[in-house]
Amino acid sequence: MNISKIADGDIDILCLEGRLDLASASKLKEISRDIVSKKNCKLILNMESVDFINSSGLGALVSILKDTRSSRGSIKITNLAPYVKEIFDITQLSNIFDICDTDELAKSKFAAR
Amino acid sequence: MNISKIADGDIDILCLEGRLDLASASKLKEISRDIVSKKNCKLILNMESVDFINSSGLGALVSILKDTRSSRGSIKITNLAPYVKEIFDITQLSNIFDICDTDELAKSKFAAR
Amino acid sequence: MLKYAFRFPNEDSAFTISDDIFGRVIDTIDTDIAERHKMKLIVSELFMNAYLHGNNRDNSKSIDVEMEIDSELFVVTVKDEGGGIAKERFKEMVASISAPEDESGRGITIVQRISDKIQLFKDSDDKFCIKATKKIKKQAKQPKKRKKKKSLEAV
Amino acid sequence: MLKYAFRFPNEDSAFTISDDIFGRVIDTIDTDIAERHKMKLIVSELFMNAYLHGNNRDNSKSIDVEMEIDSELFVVTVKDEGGGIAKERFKEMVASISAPEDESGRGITIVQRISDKIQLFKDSDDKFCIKATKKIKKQAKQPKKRKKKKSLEAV
Ligand SMILES: Nc1ncnc2c1ncn2[C@@H]1O[C@H](COP(=O)(O)OP(=O)(O)O)[C@@H](O)[C@H]1O
Ligand SMILES: Nc1ncnc2c1ncn2[C@@H]1O[C@H](COP(=O)(O)OP(=O)(O)O)[C@@H](O)[C@H]1O
Repeated sequence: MNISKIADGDIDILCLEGRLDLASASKLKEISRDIVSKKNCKLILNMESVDFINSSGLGALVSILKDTRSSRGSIKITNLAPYVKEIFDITQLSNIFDICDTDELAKSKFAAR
Repeated sequence: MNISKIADGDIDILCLEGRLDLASASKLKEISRDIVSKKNCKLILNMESVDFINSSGLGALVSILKDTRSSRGSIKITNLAPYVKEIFDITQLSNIFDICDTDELAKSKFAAR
Repeated sequence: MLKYAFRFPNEDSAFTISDDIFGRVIDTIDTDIAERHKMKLIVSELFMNAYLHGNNRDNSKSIDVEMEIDSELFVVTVKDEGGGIAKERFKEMVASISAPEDESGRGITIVQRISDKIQLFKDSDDKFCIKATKKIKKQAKQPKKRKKKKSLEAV
Repeated sequence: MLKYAFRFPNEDSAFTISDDIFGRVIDTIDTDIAERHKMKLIVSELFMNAYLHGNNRDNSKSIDVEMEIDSELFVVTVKDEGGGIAKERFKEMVASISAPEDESGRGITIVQRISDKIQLFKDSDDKFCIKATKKIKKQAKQPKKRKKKKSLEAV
């Protein structure tokens, strides 16, 4: 998995590319650590280029979500391919993640808080 | 295998990229057909980006060599990775192919004919 | 019915490449990306469980993966050398979904929900087997037929 | 000693992905690119022969590929369901090199020259087996050790 990082004002965007599985889960958690430990962090995970996700990948996302919550931050997931979104639905994780179609939508939601 | 074609004066250069095996052998023969049927053709096969070759790939090269000969043309192979060159040596095909380090060298040899 | 049967050592380096290998096989199936993703996910979860739970990272053990494929069905059987899962426990696992905050425990439920049938059994060598069967959906709309040449273009 | 054992259907779609799959396994071996290319080449030639000659493109048949790997040896056995090669004929084949103008007939000679040992035999299921053994050269000069992280970077 490739992960690139963009800072946009007080929002951090991580663009994920490739497989989100056991091997990449730890990489993603490591890279997010600094961001999600900041108080009131705003994190966008752009998953447009994620072409595979399994339960370990979902586990990493849940772990990051919990970290954001404990620093009173907020996280949004964007640009999910329909077949990846389906796995969020099956596991009912769509209920706890804020999933937005685009980064723009996610940003406007952050702004409206 | 990706094959791209460059025309440089009366010299045609085919840049091969990827695996030269049974599947790509027919592709390469098809693409070379027009070039090698021209009288006195000068063909450079740049194999810098070939990372695998097997007996079917070698067979395709021999077939192209024979076609060039029958139209009184000439062919040079350039930029072989050492481990690919080794297979030419093992099969003694280094004896019948003109193998040059670079395209420039191949061109100057064509010019000197 | 095409049948692939792969035996991997229960080893880190094998685990690293396993999903990739299954993916290559599944990519030959003529269906859409969503269906293929589901098949890859089934094998990925079952293999990971065999590696981590069944064989408990013991690298003297091995994992067998059989994939049977025809135009309508995808059947995968993953075998490990561990004690298996009791049927009662399995029933409980698939009856409920993990709590949202759980970081693990979703593998089996996912497999159960995207498969049409799951069977647990021991084979004649006393290996623990999980067999998942999934109907393959026909592609909703086919992109313009590309006629022959397909294999050439894929070169 | 890591042991992989793969069974493929003798089918076009399986042939298309086979080299790729063997390549994934061979890429896990800690040696240089030239050595890995030779191992890939051995398996590629033997698999192609099993597919085309041994099983004669009959897609009801299957091909078995076993790879045994340790730090010093690479041993591959390819099995098909055909009549095999007579030992005398085999000896003749490897004794000479193809004429330069031949477009085929180089597979076995290549395998013989880059392997340290080749054995032909029938297994207990009467399958025709070719087993090639190759010593793995230690890397001549190692690029600066990258320490741990390697697996992470490869993600
Ligand atoms: N092949 C197996 N052998 C033994 N136990 C297993 C096997 N697969 C799964 N299990 C058990 O079922 C549990 C749930 O598995 P799963 O839903 O994949 O979640 P996770 O692997 O994250 O725990 C595992 O924790 C393990 O105890
Ligand atoms: N697995 C096999 N079963 C039966 N015959 C084989 C097998 N492998 C090779 N042969 C025979 O050996 C010959 C030489 O094989 P090879 O050197 O690979 O060249 P090619 O495949 O180009 O003919 C083949 O033409 C075939 O007759």
